Amino acid sequence: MSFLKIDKLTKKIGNTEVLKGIDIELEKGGFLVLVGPSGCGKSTLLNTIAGLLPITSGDVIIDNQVVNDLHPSKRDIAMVFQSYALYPNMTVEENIAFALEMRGVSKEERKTAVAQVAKTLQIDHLLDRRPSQLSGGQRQRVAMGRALVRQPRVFLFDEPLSNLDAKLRVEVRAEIKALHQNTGATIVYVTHDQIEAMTLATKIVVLKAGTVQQVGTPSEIYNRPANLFVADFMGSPAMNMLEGKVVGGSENPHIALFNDSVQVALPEAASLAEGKTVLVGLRPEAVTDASLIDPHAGKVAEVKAKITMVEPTGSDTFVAADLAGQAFTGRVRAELPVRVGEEFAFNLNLDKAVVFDPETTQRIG
Amino acid sequence: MSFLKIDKLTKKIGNTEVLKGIDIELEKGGFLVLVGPSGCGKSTLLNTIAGLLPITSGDVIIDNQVVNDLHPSKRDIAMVFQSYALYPNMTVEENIAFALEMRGVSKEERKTAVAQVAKTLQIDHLLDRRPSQLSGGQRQRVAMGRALVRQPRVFLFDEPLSNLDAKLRVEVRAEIKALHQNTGATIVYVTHDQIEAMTLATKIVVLKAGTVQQVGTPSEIYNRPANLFVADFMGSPAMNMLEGKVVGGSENPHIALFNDSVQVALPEAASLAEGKTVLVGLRPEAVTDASLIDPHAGKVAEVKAKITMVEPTGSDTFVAADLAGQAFTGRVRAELPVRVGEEFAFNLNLDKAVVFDPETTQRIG
Amino acid sequence: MSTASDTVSAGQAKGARYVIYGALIVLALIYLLPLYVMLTTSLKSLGEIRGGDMLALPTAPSIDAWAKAWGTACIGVTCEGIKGYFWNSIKMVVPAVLISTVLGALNGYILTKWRFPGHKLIFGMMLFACFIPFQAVLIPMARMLGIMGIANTTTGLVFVHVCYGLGFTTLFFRNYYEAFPDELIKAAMMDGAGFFRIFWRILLPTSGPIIVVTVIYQFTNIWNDFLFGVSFSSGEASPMTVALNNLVSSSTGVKEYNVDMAAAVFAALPTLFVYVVAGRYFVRGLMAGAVKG
Amino acid sequence: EEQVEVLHWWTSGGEAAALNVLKDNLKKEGVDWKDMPVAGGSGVQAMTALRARVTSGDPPTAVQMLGYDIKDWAEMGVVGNLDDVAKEGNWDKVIPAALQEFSKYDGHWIAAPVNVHSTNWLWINKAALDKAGMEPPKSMDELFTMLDKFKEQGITPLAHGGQPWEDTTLWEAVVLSEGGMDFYKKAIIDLDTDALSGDTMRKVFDDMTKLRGYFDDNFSGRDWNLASAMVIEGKAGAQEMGDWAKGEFLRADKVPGKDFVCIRFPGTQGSVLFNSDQFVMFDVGDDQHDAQMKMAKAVEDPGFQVAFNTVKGSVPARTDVSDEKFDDCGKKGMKDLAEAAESGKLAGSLAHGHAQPSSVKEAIFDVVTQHLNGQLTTDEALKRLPEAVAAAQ
Amino acid sequence: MTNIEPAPLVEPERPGPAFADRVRTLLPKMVLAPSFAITLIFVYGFILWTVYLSFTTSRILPVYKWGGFDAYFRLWSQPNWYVAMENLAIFGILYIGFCIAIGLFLAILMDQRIRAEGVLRPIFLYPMALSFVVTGTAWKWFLNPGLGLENTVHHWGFTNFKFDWLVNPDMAIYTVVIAGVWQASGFVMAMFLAGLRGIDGEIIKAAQIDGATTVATYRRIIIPLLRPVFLSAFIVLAHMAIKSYDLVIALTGGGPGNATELPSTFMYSYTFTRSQMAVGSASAVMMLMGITAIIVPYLYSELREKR
Ligand SMILES: Nc1ncnc2c1ncn2[C@@H]1O[C@H](COP(=O)(O)OP(=O)(O)OP(=O)(O)O)[C@@H](O)[C@H]1O
Ligand SMILES: Nc1ncnc2c1ncn2[C@@H]1O[C@H](COP(=O)(O)OP(=O)(O)OP(=O)(O)O)[C@@H](O)[C@H]1O
Ligand SMILES: [Mg+2]
Ligand SMILES: [Mg+2]
Repeated sequence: MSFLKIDKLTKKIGNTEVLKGIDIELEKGGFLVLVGPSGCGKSTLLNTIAGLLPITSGDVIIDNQVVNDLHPSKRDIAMVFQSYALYPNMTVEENIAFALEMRGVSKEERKTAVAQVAKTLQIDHLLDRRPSQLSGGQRQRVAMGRALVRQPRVFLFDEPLSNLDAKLRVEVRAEIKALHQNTGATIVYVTHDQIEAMTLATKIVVLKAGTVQQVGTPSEIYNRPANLFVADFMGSPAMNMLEGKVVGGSENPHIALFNDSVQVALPEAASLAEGKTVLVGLRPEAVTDASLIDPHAGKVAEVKAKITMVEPTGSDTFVAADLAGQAFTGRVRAELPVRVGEEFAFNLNLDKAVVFDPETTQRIG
Repeated sequence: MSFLKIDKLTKKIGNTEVLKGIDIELEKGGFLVLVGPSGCGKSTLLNTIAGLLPITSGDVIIDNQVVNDLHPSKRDIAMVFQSYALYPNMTVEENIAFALEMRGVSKEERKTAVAQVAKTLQIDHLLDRRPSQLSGGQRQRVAMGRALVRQPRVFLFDEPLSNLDAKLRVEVRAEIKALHQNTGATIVYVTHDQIEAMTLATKIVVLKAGTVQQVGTPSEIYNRPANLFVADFMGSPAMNMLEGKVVGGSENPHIALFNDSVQVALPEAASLAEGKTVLVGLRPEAVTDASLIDPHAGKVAEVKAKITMVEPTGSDTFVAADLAGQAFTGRVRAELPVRVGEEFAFNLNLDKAVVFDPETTQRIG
Repeated sequence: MSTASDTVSAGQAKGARYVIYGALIVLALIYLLPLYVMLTTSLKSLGEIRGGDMLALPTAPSIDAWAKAWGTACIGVTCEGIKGYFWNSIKMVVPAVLISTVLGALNGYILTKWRFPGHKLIFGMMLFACFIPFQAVLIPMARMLGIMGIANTTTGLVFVHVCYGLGFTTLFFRNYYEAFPDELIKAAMMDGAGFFRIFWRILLPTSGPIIVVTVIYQFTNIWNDFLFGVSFSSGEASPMTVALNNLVSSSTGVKEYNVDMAAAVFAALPTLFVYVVAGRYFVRGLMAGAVKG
Repeated sequence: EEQVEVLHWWTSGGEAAALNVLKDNLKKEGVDWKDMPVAGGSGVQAMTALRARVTSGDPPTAVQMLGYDIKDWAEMGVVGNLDDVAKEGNWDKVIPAALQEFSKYDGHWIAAPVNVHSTNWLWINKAALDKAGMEPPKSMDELFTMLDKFKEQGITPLAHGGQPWEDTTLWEAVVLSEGGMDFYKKAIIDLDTDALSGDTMRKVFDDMTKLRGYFDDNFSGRDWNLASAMVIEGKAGAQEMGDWAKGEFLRADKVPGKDFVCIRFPGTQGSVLFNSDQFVMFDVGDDQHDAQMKMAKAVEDPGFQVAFNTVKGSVPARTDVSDEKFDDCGKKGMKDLAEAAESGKLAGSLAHGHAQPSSVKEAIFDVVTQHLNGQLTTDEALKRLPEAVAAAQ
Repeated sequence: MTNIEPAPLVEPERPGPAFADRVRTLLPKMVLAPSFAITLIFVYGFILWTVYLSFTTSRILPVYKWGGFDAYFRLWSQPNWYVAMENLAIFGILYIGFCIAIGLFLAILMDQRIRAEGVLRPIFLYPMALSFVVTGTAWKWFLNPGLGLENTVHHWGFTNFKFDWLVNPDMAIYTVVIAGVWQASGFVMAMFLAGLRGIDGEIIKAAQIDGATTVATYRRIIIPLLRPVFLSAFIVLAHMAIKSYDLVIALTGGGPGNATELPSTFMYSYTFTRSQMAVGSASAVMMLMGITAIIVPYLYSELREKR
């Protein structure tokens, strides 16, 4: 049974509907990641869960209790803000202890609780400093400590890593993951970083303009995006979208790519009219060289295409190519000597192909 | 012959030496990327090249002309700032035309020039807006337009993409790359994003605390980092550093990893004392599963290790493991069913191993 | 399930808001009292003023006092009201505010964007000038004005106000420009703009809020100044405040309170106007840096 | 085009009207009048403005001034010389010696006196007096009796404006009443320490305390003309004030002897404390000298003297002016002045700067005012008075 | 990519800074110079001049005859000076205290998303716009027992009501405080309002989630965050308190007696009406020293912290 339930939630700010009927459920101990482009309403949703913004209609239910009218402080929720929102006038210790103090916890108990949390987060040597004397990563940990010390029912994180540099981000991400695994906390987490979403979540919700696009596990979202928006939004470089046509009549119905030089099977349980144009999605890592193609892949096609751009990242090389008027990007082994203008034989892992209806933008099958 | 030459450049701000004798050369049409941790002096170096900061000693030479004392506007250099530094009170068109106006270019000519640049950058429909009405990516393009319109001898970019979100970053990166390829411009570019550095540069300079750590092509920097700092700094997740020992006497001198269960060849032209401890660097993508190992690799070792953490990113899965007290991270195929606690057989591509002396931190051989 | 006491009930929130509005309205009325007294008194007849309740509304409001204050009240041997002095003040305030604002803006610009060793000391010294009691500089200032040949002229008054307004205007602009990104200056420099062009084309157009604060501050201070006005001007060239003083504190004769009050309201009109119209920008401008003051 | 610039604080309607006579007279002679009024606090602001003008090297042509201020300014060497005009107009003869004391410096005429005020007057509401069934009081005791009777009538017995100079105007009248002219001279002109702290002075301060009991509660800071208005309207019984108060009564269409009574302050008949407004001529350039002389001459013109002083309530500065245009109080004033000058019972008023330089004057103001306001006890005041005077010298 | 080319035969040319460039570097200083010169002469020159004057025997006009410390001895033997200083202490503390308290209170109320903010703001601000030459008379009436508040309340029927501070030597200084607070508290409100608007909204949200009540949020988080505004307000008010002159003159003229004398009125009267210019200058020097003691540490810390 779900621990956090958001039921037909709508939120108007002024005259614009920022959230348009959101339905989400999260089991106890789950890690829900909200992703979506800037301005889609992620922070607004988090704020309504926390009670910082009143909701227009619908319900927020925590542990079977409708909390719509409950004051934020009474919801037993902790929140970590993008800017960390540390109290600049207090030391780290006071920052962490503040919530306990407001709840009337005695001084000694506070001290013990803070000490324990600080130890977990390895910030015990910083307790006397003020936020301004901390580095970005340290601030982030203090903000987390402030949430942790309360042992709340639900944690909310609003893009906690976006202010950190790449190296630190990897570290802190691992810390958050460990926190979740060790404490079994229920977490709602906002980010627009795909890697963060994929590595942390047990469940991902993709939002766009105040509506839910897809709810699913990271692998569902990544491998079976519900629509073109989700497909395009998750993954960098983005999923290739190849135009195909349904051909083959009733004997051999399939999707023809690149003038039928590649044949993709029709999705199961889908009946598509002959001649219909569809979009076939293939991630760059499914468009690769012979040595990297999944040996267990059921259906692999080889196409030769002219390379238009090469982007070596060190660990891999992204290769953009053009075939039959369609541009796509593949990911090939970094060691391969690829050059712009050459022909290259791409191996396509067609097992991974997903098919979309360009009219409805929905996935087919 | 070098087009831009920085010769024994030092720069003191107050009493601290921010740049400590920088020597860099860049040929005409080259794309130099400066990387380094925050505060290492990247922006300072860029500013001295632009003439925005006076230099303490040394020379900046552009096209055989010492420009040390030349006013910024006379150096024929354009700069794109991290914050874009668009003039908030001017429209996009005025922003782009400003430099031309200052140079006394007539109104019609300005209009033509701006129109052309705007078209290239696909911002022609935005010309009447003010910067505050633009999205991040659009601002970035305007900033670039402002630099482009002048057709300067050298472009300087100071972390131009760091304010953009992941999706947009990929796009604009490609645009900058195209700009470089199409115009043959000479570019100096600051970033702390590894991917950006790797994909854009013809030459990378790694800075640390005002000194140059390594100068080289992207692949040199990535594959043959000059020292531990460079090795650790470039690449995410970072290069694994495995502790090894020089063993085998004079008959079979090699480096023993994981209690000699893996043997790494001594670097050429290096004579190492028997028993010396060294660090063997292996990038995560060289620590992988059997299906992904480079079939052309000369020397591959297999080790079994217990998985301590799994991070699926969708396109790959990073697996942290522990063997003989040494932690390392491998990158395996996303489809593989790996679980924390299990044993996994990692394939190590030892061709890719680089060896460092832990005392000097320099690469050996 | 939630208990009633746990919720922020709509009723409670509303109650709190009533209290807030109530407190604000009561305070606003208190703050308005002096203005109210001035206005109502100016509309009353002398008899009503002497006999009655200060706070009562006028029984038969009349604007005779206003007409008299503006056009026919005697100040010294001339009986032409305060209208001439009103323009005197305008003639003094406008240039003084303009010059001190422009200089302050330039100083702030230099002290933040063209720093040189010792800029802090110079700024500190200019700032300290804000705190000097004006009575202490009257005599030497008179001498200097005499030497410069602008004693007893509007030019002289403008000069004096510029001198002692510089500290404040510099402070306001410095704090504002402090937060202005250096990159913009650098970008403009690379684009080939010089010192003045950067100021004129880049900084000034974005200085709206702080210009408002500075102009309001300077305008009120200069308009309301009495000490410099009475010392460095004379007769029919006097600013409004001096004329008002001559009207209000004349030593003998029946005190025409309604005329005095009407004149006082006239004297207050421009500053009131400025505050009411630009009040919103005032807070915004303060936010933009002047608060650090 | 000749022009005089005149700094003065006669800004109220009546005074300005009187000055207009002078302005018009000068106009006839082809001299323009540039007005520089600075109202307030009996010339405090005006003196500040004057300092600024003089230091800037651009003094006004003529400045309204009182008593010792004239000497102080003369000492600075910034005033002009009127000897020629004075000789022509025979000023040495027609202007009383007591005034010449201030109009001349180092034997040269520097100022043209406009008027002579005397300060030891008491103004009584006739109706209240009649109701009390009394003759005007002749001594302090009678004064207190009268005030007691007023109190019974339910009016404010003594109207008073609580500004330092008003307090001291009252105080100096009491000094003169209690000690006579000799004591006044000893204490206030010679600043004799014994006189300033002796028994007579104690009596003076006791009287002040007593008088204060007859004020209403709101006297503090009140302008003198508002106090006069109280007497005029019958809200108060009497007021001690200089002869300029008469102007207020006249302007309210009150008739001397019928609606109000003017007497010398009880116990001071025969003595006169005077002050005199004078136009001090400053050392201006030669190009303005001629206009300046014309103005000096115009000030001493008998016609102007009558016109001005009948309005102002004071008496002419020249002794050779007929009193026929003056009312009863004016006539009495002129007579008293002449007598006092004769008998040597004419002395400068302290409160109006004709007895001491402003530093001493203000020092005495401090003590008198603080005592009247209850900040000092009589004992303290007696101790403080000589100290303050000494410190100010 | 590197083409192999012969090394350049000519040394790169090294132009010295051109004349135009030198002008360019000097230009900012040249523009600042007039302002700085004005400050030097008309502020610091005059301060020195005042200091010098305090060591002379000047009375009605400046004279340059050396008088030693005589003026200072006279100054410190004036009971008035002590009254002035005591009054400044009372006035200063109450004025600053109440202005800040009321200003902050108003700002907090105004910050509760008040609908009528646009109407209320100028009401609280307008007193700052009016000179006491203008409002002095109204205030004098208002506080005068015979005409003002007391009288009005009597009219309402409460004949026992007494409010005679203006004419009561012990209380008069407090009326000066009232009028002063009325004038300046709106300005302080604007400063605090600006400060409040500048606080990061997320911090307040964080406090709410941490369970802080509205009162606790203000007491523990917001008000401590306004510390710089407090400091600015203090400095602005302190200098206004020290400079206050119009206020006293318009309201009480320093009376009753000398009960509301302040150093500024003291200085003015000794310099201009009592013809003791040296003593007046000495008091000005003392005032300047007082101001220096407050301002210089502030300036020092302000300018050192920031770059
Ligand atoms: N106070 C407000 N008034 C009006 N519109 C608002 C307000 N707050 C938010 N919005 C609008 O609501 C929408 C959702 O905003 P929200 O902050 O939730 O976006 P977000 O998904 O968190 O974006 P980001 O990734 O940039 O943080 C935006 O379009 C925004 O413009
Ligand atoms: N005006 C200054 N005064 C003193 N130190 C300065 C100044 N400007 C820069 N520094 C110091 O110089 C060093 C280099 O700064 P710089 O801005 O060049 O770093 P960076 O490499 O660009 O860092 P980032 O990646 O954060 O932009 C830093 O340690 C910084 O503290
Ligand atoms: Mg957000
Ligand atoms: Mg930088």
